[in-house]
Formats: sequence, C-alpha cells, structure tokens
Amino acid sequence: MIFQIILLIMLAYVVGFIYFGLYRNITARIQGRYGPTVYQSFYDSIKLFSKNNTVSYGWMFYLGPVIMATGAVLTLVLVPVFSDSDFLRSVTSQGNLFVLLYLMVLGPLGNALAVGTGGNPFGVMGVVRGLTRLIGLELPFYIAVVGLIIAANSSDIVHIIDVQKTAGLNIINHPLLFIGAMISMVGFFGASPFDIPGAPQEVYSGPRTEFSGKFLALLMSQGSLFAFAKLVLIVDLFLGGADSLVMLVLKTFTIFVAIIFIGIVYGRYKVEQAVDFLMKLPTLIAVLGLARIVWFG
Amino acid sequence: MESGFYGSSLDGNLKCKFEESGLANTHEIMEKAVRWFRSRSIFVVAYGTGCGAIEMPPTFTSRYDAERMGVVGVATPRQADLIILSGYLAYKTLRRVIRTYEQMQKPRYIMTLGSCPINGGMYWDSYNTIKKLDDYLPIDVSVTGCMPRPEAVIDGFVLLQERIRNGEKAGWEKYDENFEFYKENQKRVLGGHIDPSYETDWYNLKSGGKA
Amino acid sequence: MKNDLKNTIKIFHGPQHPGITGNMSVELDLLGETIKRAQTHVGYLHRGFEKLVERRTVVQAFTIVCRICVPEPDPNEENFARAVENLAGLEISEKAKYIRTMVLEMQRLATMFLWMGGQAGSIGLGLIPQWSVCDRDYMLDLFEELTGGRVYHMYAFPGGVRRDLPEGFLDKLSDLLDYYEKRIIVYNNTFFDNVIFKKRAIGVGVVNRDEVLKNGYVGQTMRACGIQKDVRKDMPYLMYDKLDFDIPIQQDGDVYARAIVRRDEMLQSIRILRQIIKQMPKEGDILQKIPKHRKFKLPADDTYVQTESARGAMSYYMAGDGSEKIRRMQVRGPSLVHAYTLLEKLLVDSELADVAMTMNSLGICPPEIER
Amino acid sequence: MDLASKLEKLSLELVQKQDYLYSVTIDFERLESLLLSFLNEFGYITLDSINCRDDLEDGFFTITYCLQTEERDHVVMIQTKIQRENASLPTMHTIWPQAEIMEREMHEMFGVDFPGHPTLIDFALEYWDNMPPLRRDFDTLEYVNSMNPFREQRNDALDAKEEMKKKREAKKAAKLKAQQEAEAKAALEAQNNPSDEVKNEE
Repeated sequence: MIFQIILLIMLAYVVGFIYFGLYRNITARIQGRYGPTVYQSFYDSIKLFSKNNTVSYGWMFYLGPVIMATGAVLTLVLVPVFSDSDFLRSVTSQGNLFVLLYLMVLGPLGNALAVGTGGNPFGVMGVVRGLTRLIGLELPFYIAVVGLIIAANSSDIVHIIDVQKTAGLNIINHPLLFIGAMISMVGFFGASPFDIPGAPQEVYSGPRTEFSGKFLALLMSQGSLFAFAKLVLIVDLFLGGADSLVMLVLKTFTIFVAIIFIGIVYGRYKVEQAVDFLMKLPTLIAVLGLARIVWFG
Repeated sequence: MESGFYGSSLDGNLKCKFEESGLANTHEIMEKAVRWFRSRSIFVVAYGTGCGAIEMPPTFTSRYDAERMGVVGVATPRQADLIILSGYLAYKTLRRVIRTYEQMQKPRYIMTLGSCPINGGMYWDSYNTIKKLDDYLPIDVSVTGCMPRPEAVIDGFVLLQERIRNGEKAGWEKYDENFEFYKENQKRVLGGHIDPSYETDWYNLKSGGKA
Repeated sequence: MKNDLKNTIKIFHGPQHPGITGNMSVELDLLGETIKRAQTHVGYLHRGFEKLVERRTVVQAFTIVCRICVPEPDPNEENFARAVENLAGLEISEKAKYIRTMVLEMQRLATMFLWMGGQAGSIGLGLIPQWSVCDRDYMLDLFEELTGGRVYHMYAFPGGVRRDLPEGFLDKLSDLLDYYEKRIIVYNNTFFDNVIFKKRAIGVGVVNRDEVLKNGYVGQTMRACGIQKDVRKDMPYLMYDKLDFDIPIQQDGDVYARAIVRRDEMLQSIRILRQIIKQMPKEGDILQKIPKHRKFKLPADDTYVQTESARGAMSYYMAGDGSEKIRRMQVRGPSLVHAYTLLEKLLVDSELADVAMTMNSLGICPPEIER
Repeated sequence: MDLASKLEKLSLELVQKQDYLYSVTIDFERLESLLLSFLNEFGYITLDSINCRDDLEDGFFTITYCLQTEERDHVVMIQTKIQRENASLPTMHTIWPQAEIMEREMHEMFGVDFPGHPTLIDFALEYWDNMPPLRRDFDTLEYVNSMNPFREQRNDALDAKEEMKKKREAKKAAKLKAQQEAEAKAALEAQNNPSDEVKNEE
C-alpha cells in the first residue's frame, strides 16, 4: 500500500511536470516560437530546491505550502487512477467524492493562512481574489458532481466508473454536466480567463509573491501533483476512467489540451466579472443538466 | 561566513557525511548537477531602468525567444535568479535597484545592458545618472551596445550560463565578501538615503528645489 | 477625502512591475481593490536631456535627442531637425521630405504594434504580445537597412536625411505592408473583437470630452472623444498636405474606443506609406549642406515645433543665442499631461485591475515625461 | 489676422515667427490678465506648455506660455521676462489643471517659485541639495566629477583627438611623400630623357 502510494506520487510528479512542460511548449508553438524543452519544469523545480531562503515570517508562513502539498497529495491518493486493476488504487475505497471535494479546498485555505502571515499586500490581494474566484468555480463543479452522484446512485468514484462501463460514458449521457464542470476546471487550472489570483500585471505573482526558493518549488510540485489529480478525476467522472497507462495519458492529455486551447485565446476577467460569468452560464448549464437527470433519469 | 554555504547547493554537514562514507565524489557530482540545473533555468526579473528595456520584449517574445534556453521572466524579485538592469541608472532608480537586488534570494546574478552602466555612455556628463555601476552592485555580465541587440542579450545569457556551469565566482559572493565596500560607495553617492524606508513619506519630499 | 483614506492600504504600482509601461510608479491608496487616490511618481529615468543639449553643438545634440522617447525616437529627431531648420532658415529638398515622412509613418506603425502588445498583455492575453512584437521586428529590420540602427536611427539630420534609400527598399516596404494588412485582420479577430477585451475595456477610463481641449490632452485620448484634430492635418509639416488620409475618431472616450482609433490609424499609416512609395521622387538631394556644420551657429531666436507622434502631439521649444550651443531646448511630449493630470484623475474609483490597461491606452512613455 | 487687431487695442504686437507660430511679448505685470483674456476672450483654451529659458548674461528668465485655440491650427507664444533672483510667477493651475505639473517641474529645474501652488514637491529629483540643475550657472560636469569617479581608461584605449591628429598628419605625410615621389620621378624622367625636355623647351 505504502509502496503504491509512493509510486503514485512519483508518477503524478513526473506526469504532472511533463504536462506542465508540454503546456509551456504547446503555448509557445501557438505563439509562434520554439518554447522551452518539455523537461523545463523539472529544471526549474530542482533549481528552486537548491536555492537559498532568507525570508521568514514565522512558522505559519512555512506551513502554508506544506498544507497545500498535503491537500494535493491527499486528493491524489483518493482518486482511482486505473479503472480495472487495483494497482495504484491506493486508498480510494476509504473515501468518496465528498471527501475529495473538501480536500480540494484545503490548498487555497492553507495558502490564505500562510500569505496572511506574510503581510505582503499583493499576496493578500491575490488570496482574496483566489477565494472570491473559488466561490464562482465551485458552484458549477459541485452541481455537476451532484448530478453524477444522483445518476450513479453513489458517491464512490469507483462505482461511478463502473456504471459508465455499462451505461455509456458520462460525457455522452450528461454533456451539460460535462460542459459546466469543464468551464470551472479551466478556472481550477488557473488558465485564462480565470487566472486572476496571480495576474502579474495587477498583483505581481499574487499569493506566491513572497514565496521563494524551496517553498516556491514545493508550490510548483504540489501544483503539478494537483493538476494531475484533477485531470484524472475528470477522466474518471466523465470519460469512464482509464484501463491502461496509454489510455490514461491519452484521455488526460486531451482534456489538458482543451484547457490550454481555451485559455490561450482569452484575456483575463476581473474577479467580479469572473464570478458573475461563472455564476451565470456554467451554473445554468450544470443546473439544466441536473434537472435533466432529476426529471428524465 | 562558512565557505561554500551559499555557493554550494549542499551545506557543509552533508558534505562531511559524504566524505565520511567515502562518497566525496558524490558531493562533487551533485554539485555539478545542481550547477547544470541552475544554468538551465534562469528566472529573470527585468527592471527596465533605461533604454534597453525596449529590447526586452523582442528578446522574450517569439522572434528571439529566450525561453527556449530556460530563461523566463517572473514578476517578483523574490523568485528571480537574475536581474536585468537595462540601461543607465538614475540615483532614484539605484535606490530601488539596490532594494530589489537585496530582496532576491541567493544565488543571484546581475546583468546590465548597454554602455551606460559601464562608463556612463551617452550620459557621461548627466547630473542624475551614475557612471560606474560596479562600484555599487556586483555585475556578472555586461552586454555592451547602445542598445544591445536581442542577439547580444541572448549571448549574454549564454555567457552567464557557462559561468554558472563552470562554478565561477559570482557577483553575489563578491557582494557578500566586500559588503562594506559596496555599502560605502552606495552611501557616498546616495547621500545616506539608501533603502526606501517605510517610515518616511518617501514620495512627498520637499527636499529639493532650493534656489 | 481624509475619511476615505482611513482604512486604505498604500501600494506602489511600480517601478519594477510587469503592469507598468516603463520605469515609473503610481502610488495607490486602495480600499479593497478600489483605488481611492492615485499619485504618479517619475524621476527614475531623469537624465537631464535639456541640460545635456545645452552643452553640445547642434551635431552632437542631434545624436542624443532620439533617446528622449525610447519606443518612439523618430518624432524627436524630426522635431529637433525641424526646429534647427526653422531657426537657421534651411529649406530641405522634396526627396528628403518624402523620406522623413516615410520614416515617421514607419515609426508610427512600429510603435502601434508595440502598444498592441502592451495593451493585450495588460489584460493577460499573452498571445498578442508574442505576435505583435515579432511583427514590429520586421519593421525594425527595414529601419536597420535604411538607417543602420534598429531602434535609434539618428537619421533625420538638420537639412535632410543622413543616407539615401538603399536599392529595392521601397519594394521591401511594399511587401511588408501587404503582410501587415493581412496581420491586422488577424489581430482584429483575436484582439480587437475579443469578447473579454471588450468586456474589460468598454466603459473603463472614460475621458470627459469637455476637459480634453482645455487640459491639453492629445492624440488618441482626444480623438476617441470625437474631436477630429491631428497635427498632420491642422498644421501640416513635411509632405502631409500632399498626402490623402483620414483621421479616425470614436465617440465613447474609453479604453476600447482608443484601441479602435489606434487600429484605424494603423490602416491609415499603411495608406500613407503606399502613397509615399508611389510618389517618391527618384532623383534629388537628400542632405542640404549646412555651412560649417561642425561649428554651426544658431541665430538668437526661438521657435516652437509640433509633430504628431504615435501617441499625440509632441512639441519642442528651441532657442539659440548666436553661439554654437543651443541655448534652451524644451520637450513637451504627450505623456506629461496624460500621466499626471489625466491618469491621477482616471484611476480614482477604478480598480487595481484597470491600472495597467488605462496606462497603456493613454500611451504613457516615462522617459519622455522627465527626459 | 483677427488676433493682431485685438492685440493692437491692448498695444501689443503679434509677430509671426513661422507658419502656424506667432508670438507676443509682454511685461510681467500684465501677464496674468493677458493670459486670462486669451483664455476667456480670444478662445485660446489650451495651455500647451510653460517653458523657462535661462538668460544668464542678462540676468532674467524668459517665460513662454504656448497657447492653442480649439481648432489647434496655430500656436501663440506669450513671452515675458522675470528677474532671475527670487524668481516668482503666478500659478495657473486653477485655470489650467495641467499647469500644476508643468509648474512643479519648473520649480524644481529652475527654482522659480509659485505662490499658492499646492504641490511643490519633488518632480524628478530626489534628495537634491544643489542649485536647480537647469539653471545655466549649474555646471553639470563639475557636479558629476564631484559625485562619480569615472572609469579609468583601458591600457589600449586611444585618445580620439590624438588619433585623429595622427591620422591627419599621416595623411598629410603620405600626400607629401607622394608629391615628392612624383616630383622625383618627374626629375628622374627628365634626367633620363633630357632631349624631351629640351624639345619641350624649344
């Protein structure tokens, strides 16, 4: 079990960083340039781990990235990676979607605590923006998840995957829920137009403004772990999971590229515009999907 | 200051442990690896102190694309490894630059663009610019020209990467060693008002303008 | 006012900040993310140009004036050259006039592309800066071929221009204009018609139409309020009175209207350049000999010249005193009033997210505020 | 021009300097009232720039206000002279808001005082304790030398003036040499072919 968890984290670390490298690479190609190598994020993270750190605002400041990383790792171990085999399934049977949804919010909260001690106005502003945005992001995603739970009659992710094997993929059965969840996923990934907390033209790096060296590396690592967990979650919920590594990579990558393509052609909303948008269109779509499930099965 | 504490990626304790267990080579190899990674990933905070700022966008965008070499811009000095001072520095700017530089985490490097930070350049007789930046801050790479072309800036990056890879003594080590020298120079030219302090109403000064 | 500022936090937007248009800073008092008070601070780039010019002869000063505004050096050269010509009573040849007009319009296009990158970058649309800065670089290549310099050209010498056109230059320029025309359609689809840019920009940074003329706002800030004024039309210099072009205007006076005005001006620049390519005289002097140009003496007189730069009217006051040195040269660019009188007013009660966007759309260029 | 006749009533002369550029010279005492009448009566609503020129030899500042009408098709410069010592001007920021920043700059750069101006704080300089830098008796080179050591020249650096001199001398010498050679050649030829010369002489 422990071995599998460690293996899972390593897999997520590698895949997450390669995805992040691919993200930079694909973006660069669209922008008409070569871009960095795929492994660039590795280099960055190792370099950051080797940097000195002379900034301190007390223990809470150090704890913030750790809480975030904890949230990411716990999310990761609760998401079943492969649908058929028990391999890498780790502790999925111990939790369900509700625990997962709770854990996904842990990171931002830990961040808020740490940045609050940091006292940098830009960091605080970034956190406030992030939490405000979270209100908008969670609503359509939660509605979509509730819809899936009703449809599958279970909050167990493994069961939701199993249901899809017989009844067909959720993306086909419940496309409205998928669209609602995808739009909020764009925000969860921090892609435009919802990249508000860390908008460099407005608040420097937002919550990350004061973090440097090892803590920044930890934040980057947890980001890539978390990204991988979220991608797998979407694949599990809507694309029927993956039975092999190839399928896993294929499906997660498709979702990932879709998010990149949405992000690259849009600018950035202001925070209230973003919440306004998220509360209207995706929420409406998700509610329609939910209504369809409730009334028409 | 314990030698190698900042310069090496691993602190002395770990080095001793390696040596005790007969793995002195491992330390060297890891050192080398870390240096390679450092050279391959340089986060830049571009402080547009002067004319050279106009050649920064071409350097970092699609035509010259510095990102393919691992050089990427970041917003805050805390996260940066390299600060690019793109041109002459007015006294007022120098105060901010010193502060920005001291906010950066070690290892940190400075690259200057243009002739003005080297010897004053076009503004050699200007009353508001400094003429010799290396008196006040340790410079790692100076790219000459007025202004340097993006190719020259990229050449500067390559030179810096080589230096990091070879483990040459970097500017911040000199800054630590000769801290008094640099601070004295800064004090001399800036008249004691070095750091923007949070107490003074820094921007509503009525100091000047005496006829 | 005092009460409002009680619970605010004070932040400095700049000078080292990705969302600022250069080395300057804006001091903001924020209540939440709403700005309650804004104060511009410059001086990070002050070189004392006006002092340096007084210590130099005309030929020496000619090499440094282009450094006054970094993104847009050519209007400075043109202003300087024309001021000296006015004082000395020099008349330049038709070909030199055409070449200077061409260089000014090329510079306008290049500056507009750089502006577009900044404006799109200020709302986080990272794609457009990557494209437009590259497109601008093709223009810089042409500049390099024509003048020898990528950014600083030192080309418009008092009495004409410094070099003749290279062979086949006009064909290359014509090809580039074809490319630009295609690109502007692409930019129109990706940027000017972008849903989010419209949502962010419409109704932000609205300039009061009544104040425009009185407070001396110029350029796109003025034309986006529906005031059809342009130095090129009203006080024509060089060959502008023989060229056919329009002055695009918009009525709303907000960030989006200014963006649209700039887009239309790019098209007009292309139109002017096409006419110049057609009308460019084959023969003719390019540089009139100044007698004793190293020890050239300016008469004791003063003059005031205006040029329409890509951001608005840029004026030079120049006075000679019968010696080799220039007695006084004063630069009055569009940024000074925009960055202080206008920006400090526009930012109040707007949001932190709008600061970068507003600054970009006003065309504020710090090196020109403080010289 | 219409304005010229209006100014004639005020016994002022409008001088045309260039195309689209006119100037009026006025005493300092009448400046404020003239600016107001330009704004309110003649329709010159835009203040384009305020500018100060240091005429050190004559001991006064020449102040120039550049005004434009709503049409913006010409500029009128209103010039006046004020004493250099304890120079003081009426502030115009209540009439033209942009004058505030222009006057702040002039206060810093020339030391002109503006009684009633609300924000005479630093504009571009910080902790400046010398005389206002744009006054012509301020020697910037001396100031630079007192503040900044210049970088020593490289060993292989060449003095441009000397080099140019050398180059010119070398050119001269080469020219002289060529001339001498030509002469010598001619003489030699003359020696070799004396008959030709003789012929020519004949």
